[in-house]
Amino acid sequence: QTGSDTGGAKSGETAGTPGKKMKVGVSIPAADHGWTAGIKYWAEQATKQNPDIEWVIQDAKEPNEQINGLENMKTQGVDALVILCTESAPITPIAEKLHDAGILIINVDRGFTKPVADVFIEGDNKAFGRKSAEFMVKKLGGKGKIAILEGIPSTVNTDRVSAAMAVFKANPGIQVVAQDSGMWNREKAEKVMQNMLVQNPQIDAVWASDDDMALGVETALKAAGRDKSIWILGGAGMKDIVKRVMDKDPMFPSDITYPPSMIGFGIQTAASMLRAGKDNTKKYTPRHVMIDVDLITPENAKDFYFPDSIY
Amino acid sequence: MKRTNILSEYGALLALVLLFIINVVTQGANFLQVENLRNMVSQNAAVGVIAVGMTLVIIAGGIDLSVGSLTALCGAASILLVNKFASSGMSPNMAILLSAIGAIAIGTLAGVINGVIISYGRVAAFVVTLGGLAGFRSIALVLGNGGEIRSQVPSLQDFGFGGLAIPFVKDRGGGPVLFYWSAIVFIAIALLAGFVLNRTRFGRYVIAVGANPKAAEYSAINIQTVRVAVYALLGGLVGLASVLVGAKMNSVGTGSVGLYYELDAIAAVVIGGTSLRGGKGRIWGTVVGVLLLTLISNMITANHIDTNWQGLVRGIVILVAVLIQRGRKENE
Amino acid sequence: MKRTNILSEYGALLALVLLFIINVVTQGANFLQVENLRNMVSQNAAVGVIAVGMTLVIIAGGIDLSVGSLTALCGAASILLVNKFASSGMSPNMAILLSAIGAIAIGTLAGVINGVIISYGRVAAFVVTLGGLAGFRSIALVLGNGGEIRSQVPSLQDFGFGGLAIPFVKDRGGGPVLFYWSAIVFIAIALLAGFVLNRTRFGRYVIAVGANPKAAEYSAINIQTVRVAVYALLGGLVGLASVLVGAKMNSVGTGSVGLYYELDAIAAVVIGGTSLRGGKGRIWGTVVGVLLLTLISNMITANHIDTNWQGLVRGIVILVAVLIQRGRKENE
Amino acid sequence: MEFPAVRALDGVSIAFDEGEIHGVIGENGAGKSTLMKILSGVQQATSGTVKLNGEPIVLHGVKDALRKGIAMIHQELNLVDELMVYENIFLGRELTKRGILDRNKMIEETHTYLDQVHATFLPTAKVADLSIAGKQLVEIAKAVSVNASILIMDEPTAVLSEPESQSLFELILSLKARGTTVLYISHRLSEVCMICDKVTVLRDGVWVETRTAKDASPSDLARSMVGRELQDFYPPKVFTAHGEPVLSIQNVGGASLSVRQGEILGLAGLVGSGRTELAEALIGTRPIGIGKISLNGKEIRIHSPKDAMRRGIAYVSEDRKGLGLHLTLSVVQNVTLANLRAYGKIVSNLQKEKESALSWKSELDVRTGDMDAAALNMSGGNQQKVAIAKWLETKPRVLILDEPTRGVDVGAKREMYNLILRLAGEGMACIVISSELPEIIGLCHRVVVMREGKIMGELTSDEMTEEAVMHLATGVEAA
Ligand SMILES: Nc1ncnc2c1ncn2[C@@H]1O[C@H](COP(=O)(O)OP(=O)(O)OP(=O)(O)O)[C@@H](O)[C@H]1O
Ligand SMILES: Nc1ncnc2c1ncn2[C@@H]1O[C@H](COP(=O)(O)OP(=O)(O)OP(=O)(O)O)[C@@H](O)[C@H]1O
Ligand SMILES: [Mg+2]
Ligand SMILES: [Mg+2]
Repeated sequence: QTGSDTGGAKSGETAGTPGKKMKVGVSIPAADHGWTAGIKYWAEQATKQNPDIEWVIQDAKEPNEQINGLENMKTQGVDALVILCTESAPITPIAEKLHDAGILIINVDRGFTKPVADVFIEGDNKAFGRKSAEFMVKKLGGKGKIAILEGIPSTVNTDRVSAAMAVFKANPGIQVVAQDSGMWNREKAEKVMQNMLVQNPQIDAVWASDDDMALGVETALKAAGRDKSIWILGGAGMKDIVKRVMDKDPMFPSDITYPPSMIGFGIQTAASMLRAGKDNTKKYTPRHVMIDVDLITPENAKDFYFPDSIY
Repeated sequence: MKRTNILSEYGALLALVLLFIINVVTQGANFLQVENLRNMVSQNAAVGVIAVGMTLVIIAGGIDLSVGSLTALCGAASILLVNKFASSGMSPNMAILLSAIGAIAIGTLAGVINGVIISYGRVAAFVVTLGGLAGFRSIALVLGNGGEIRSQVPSLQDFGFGGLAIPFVKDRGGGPVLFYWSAIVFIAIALLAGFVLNRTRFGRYVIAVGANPKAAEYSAINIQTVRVAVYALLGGLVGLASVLVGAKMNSVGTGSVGLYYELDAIAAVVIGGTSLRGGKGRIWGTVVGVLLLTLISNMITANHIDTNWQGLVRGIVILVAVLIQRGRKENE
Repeated sequence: MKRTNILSEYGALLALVLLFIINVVTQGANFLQVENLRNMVSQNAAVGVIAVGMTLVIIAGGIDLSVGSLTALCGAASILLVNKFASSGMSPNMAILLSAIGAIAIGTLAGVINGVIISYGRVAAFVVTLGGLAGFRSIALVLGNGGEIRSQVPSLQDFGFGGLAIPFVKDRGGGPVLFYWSAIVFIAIALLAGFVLNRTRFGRYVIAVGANPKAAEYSAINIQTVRVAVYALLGGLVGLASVLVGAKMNSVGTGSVGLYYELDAIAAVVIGGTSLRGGKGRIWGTVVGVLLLTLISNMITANHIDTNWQGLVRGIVILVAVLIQRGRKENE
Repeated sequence: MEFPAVRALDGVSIAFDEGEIHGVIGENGAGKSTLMKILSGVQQATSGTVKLNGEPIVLHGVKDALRKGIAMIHQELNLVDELMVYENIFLGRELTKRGILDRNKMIEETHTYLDQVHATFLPTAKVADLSIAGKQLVEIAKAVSVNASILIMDEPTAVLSEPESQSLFELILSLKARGTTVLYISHRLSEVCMICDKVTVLRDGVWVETRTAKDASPSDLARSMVGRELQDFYPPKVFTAHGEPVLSIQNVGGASLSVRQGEILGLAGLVGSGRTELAEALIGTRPIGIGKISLNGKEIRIHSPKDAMRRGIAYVSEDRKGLGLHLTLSVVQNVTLANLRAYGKIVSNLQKEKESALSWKSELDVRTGDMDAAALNMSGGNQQKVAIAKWLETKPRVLILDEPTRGVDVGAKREMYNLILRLAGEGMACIVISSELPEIIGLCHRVVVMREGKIMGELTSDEMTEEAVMHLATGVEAA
């Protein structure tokens, strides 16, 4: 019986009623590499800016842990949830149930496999792969030897890599001489690159698909004294890399944005929708917002440079 | 020199009760919602089922680090199977049933492989299953080529979130609160395993092999067979667990599902008072261990503990839980 | 019933040689480059240093799952310290030295804590250090606020990639090929540990405690002290390793550094022929184990093995490496 | 039968007749256990055949041997400490009802088996809580419960005291009456003469002779064992005791006693009479409660064997396998372990270790090929010698020997007695815990008898008779 009572008091329907402090859950993947750490950082920033709401931030190493966290948040009586999936499909069913239970669902970056989110703020990993690859092909003038560093085997990685490979395949001049996983980890990337370097006398560029790995690659190049002849394309807009692009560092001619700050936008959206009463705001809030991935160039770099961010 | 007192016997239970009380105090009504208590039992049902099997393996003097990866492998297989069966015009329920059997079979097979290499190959269980940890995950990734495998059978998810309605209780949405099948399976498996361990000949052999293989051998027990059997059993349970996970997620992320299950399962077993030296242990303790782990996560969410600090809290609570049981010399 | 043959003694070495030959065949000249061989030794120097310490802990009948997280913690601390010292106008080298000492001290302290809880608290090492695995990482995350801690002392990285020039050898860039300090530290530590284990009284006690704690106690050995000592030693080595990592990266990602080190280290130890039952083991074997693991990754990169398949390859090679050594009953 | 470096058995052929009690004797390392392990399927012979009722048979493992009706009580205990007595006795052949263990029936039957061996503990007692002797009784009960047609006993009485031994003999005779063939290994030659029909003597793995036991005297057997004349068994007592008590204890667990320099004090009692517990209290592995321990008049507190050793108190445990030795360590390492500091504060001088180990080898006549081989490859008796050497290494002022000659052959026993006497002569105080009365009486200057942890009385050398000791130990007039 207790269940339904307290439930009534906090249920989604009565959300927005003045005086009653609202509760929002933020569910994100655990910070096991730079980008996810950035997610956490921006989540904290954004929640701090909305003190009128009670925030619950929960990270998860794997889907089951995330599902459990979401279930717990429901019993905590949250009015809305901002979810960045560890994996899309596994989280979809629970998200659907929570949505049915009247909780406002904001889905960030990795989309559910069913349209169960009230607002979906999508990051486009395929575009990430495609655009970065296209830039690399262009910069190499359609021909050259490249090395590829993949991330932790996962949907995100698969989307990025396969999209990029498609582009490279379409350009016969481009020759992939080495490909291995750097686990989105600087240290691992450095080791892998070290091996690639001794195994390949000729490499023109490295497609690193993530800025953590890009830095690892750089370390390896420097150590092997080949930092002059090889340039790197990372990804996700880590502040250090953006700075290097801004400073016209030949090693980092460009970078691809995949801003972890998108979680902040999701959080802000949830906050403002709840304040105005979600059922009203739903009418004019777009259900699907696509966050474009941009090519960072020395010209536009300053717009993407946040020195005080941890990422 | 032995000192077996109530604490060393029921310390884990005490820890659970304490944590429960703490939660009641800090969360109040929220925590006592039937729905929340239901979640306590069901949330780690999969890990629970695995932990029960792990208990037998550990009592027999072994260990298995491959269960997490095997969950992903069996899970991937079960989803592929259920899709295949369904697309071949089989009734959804039939397809689910058969795919479940398939997953369990694959798990058992993997367990047998582990067991054979360990007992006949005479290789330390830790390494063999460490190989499995890497290998099984890899096969799963290949099956799902690095990504997730989605079920085309919607009713699979209905099973995942289906169960028996708890009488007189409604959830926030006003719907019935279901006691999930996963929880029921977990409880059933635990009871069964407890029975096997304490009431059957096989259970007795498991203890003997773990406690003193030589004595067991001199007593005409075929220790090899017993060893293989426990790993096979665990493998089968992992297969079962993978079905529970897959149903709940209506899919399997081959790179992510089952990560760290091995650590959670082993932690639950040891928290429950089963000695890693083998030769003694209790199933109910493992169940308590699983519930304890679930309770910790629940508490962390409820009390807005900063994600950075969560690991510390988790670590300390686990430590305290086992420290309460200190005094059992054999842990030395 | 013991059967100690050449294989069980030098199986690991054999496996290493075999894998080496395979690489020579598949990669040819590339593989035999001095630079590449140099990398073999230095790439896992940090894990190597840890594995050497782990060998002692395992011989003493223990195990430590917290080393990976502890690496992150010590690393984070060392970077914070080096920045602090440097900003306080200390000479870079001095700052680096002091921060290294600080990291080692912290590691040792953590090791002592593990050891005390395990030996005096009489809690299974597996759980205690599982707590550490969660706890230390968490503290590291708090220090780095979940992200990366960067060194403001450029010369730190110079140290990370400094070393002794190997005579008569130039790399592709035409520069000298340096034998990195990290590799030198690794080798030095291994030799030292080998000496301690086989020639010193402490080493003998470590073996005795691992082989039969009770008999050791009855032989007037203070087993508690020995236990604490090995964990402290390992902790200190983890601190040292964290400095090597930090120097190479010139930063420490508190969430990512040291992930899975515990598994790599333990795998190396067991591949090297040290029994997880405790009471016997060899340092040189562990070194071989570490090199074997490095060789595997090198091979995987060289032969463009698909990411998804890598785990399987790794698992199988590890398994084969230990299967070669089978036949030692004590693994039962 | 060959082991690396050792030829344990060499062309031995023996015939065992149905329903006979056949003793097998020989020096430590003669190959008795190895032979029996072959007969019970534990080890496979490298050459030769085993015939059962004339049929040549091959034994694939213990299970097979049991099926063929051959059971064995091993020299070393092989019980599952974590399990209860009844569970151990039925291990491998549990009684079940519809697949479910029939606990009550097994306990019930266990009662009868335990009565046969006159054990005082319950079927539901945890084996870990039993004393060594108690465990031995369980082993015997277990072997009997199989009612095999051939029962092999490898030194079953080594850890038993008189009454248990007696009841064991009754048991053996009743088995014989049932037509069971019993192969009986023992170093207590008087027993052998008493209950065996035939005796086979082995020496260095070679068959020496098989003779009827009736017309043999212990000394005859001893002679053919060692291959030379042994003059009288117990060396003449020289009373070397002098001065004030070195060690004296006041009501430690209700027991008070003291021992003087150069004195050999016997500690007699039945199984479980608390002698080992008392000894363990003296080295700090058991709480001494309200008791007091004083060394040379000064009261001391001992918290660990290390304290005890520093104070010059050494204890050679009765539990050779569990507490006495590190079976996986080499003989050398075992000998020096307790006294390692003497070989270097930090770095240990391996050469010096080896030398002193070798000197002990010759001193105690340890029979083993390789001093660097693991101790577990040595025969039981030789292991015992190593365990003692390990403590003599520490040059203790007080030496406590718990069942010191357990499993030691006659020859070696004599040497050990001589050694103990010599050490006493050099001023060492010795406490000898023994369940072998002749040993107590033959060796000790004074004997203290215990029952249920309390001291029942004390006998001087000339008051010592088996009857007197038993009277105190059991509390009943020996009939
Ligand atoms: N596993 C083994 N490896 C190597 N040598 C062994 C092994 N087992 C026994 N031996 C050797 O075989 C010989 C016979 O041993 P066995 O145990 O049969 O002697 P025993 O007659 O039983 O002596 P005891 O009376 O002391 O028990 C001894 O020299 C012993 O060192
Ligand atoms: N009849 C018995 N058989 C076996 N163990 C017993 C018996 N009675 C008591 N015990 C156990 O043995 C303990 C005392 O045995 P202890 O070893 O100290 O006596 P002991 O005189 O040394 O006899 P033992 O010959 O067994 O060494 C008791 O605390 C109890 O646990
Ligand atoms: Mg013998
Ligand atoms: Mg005793």
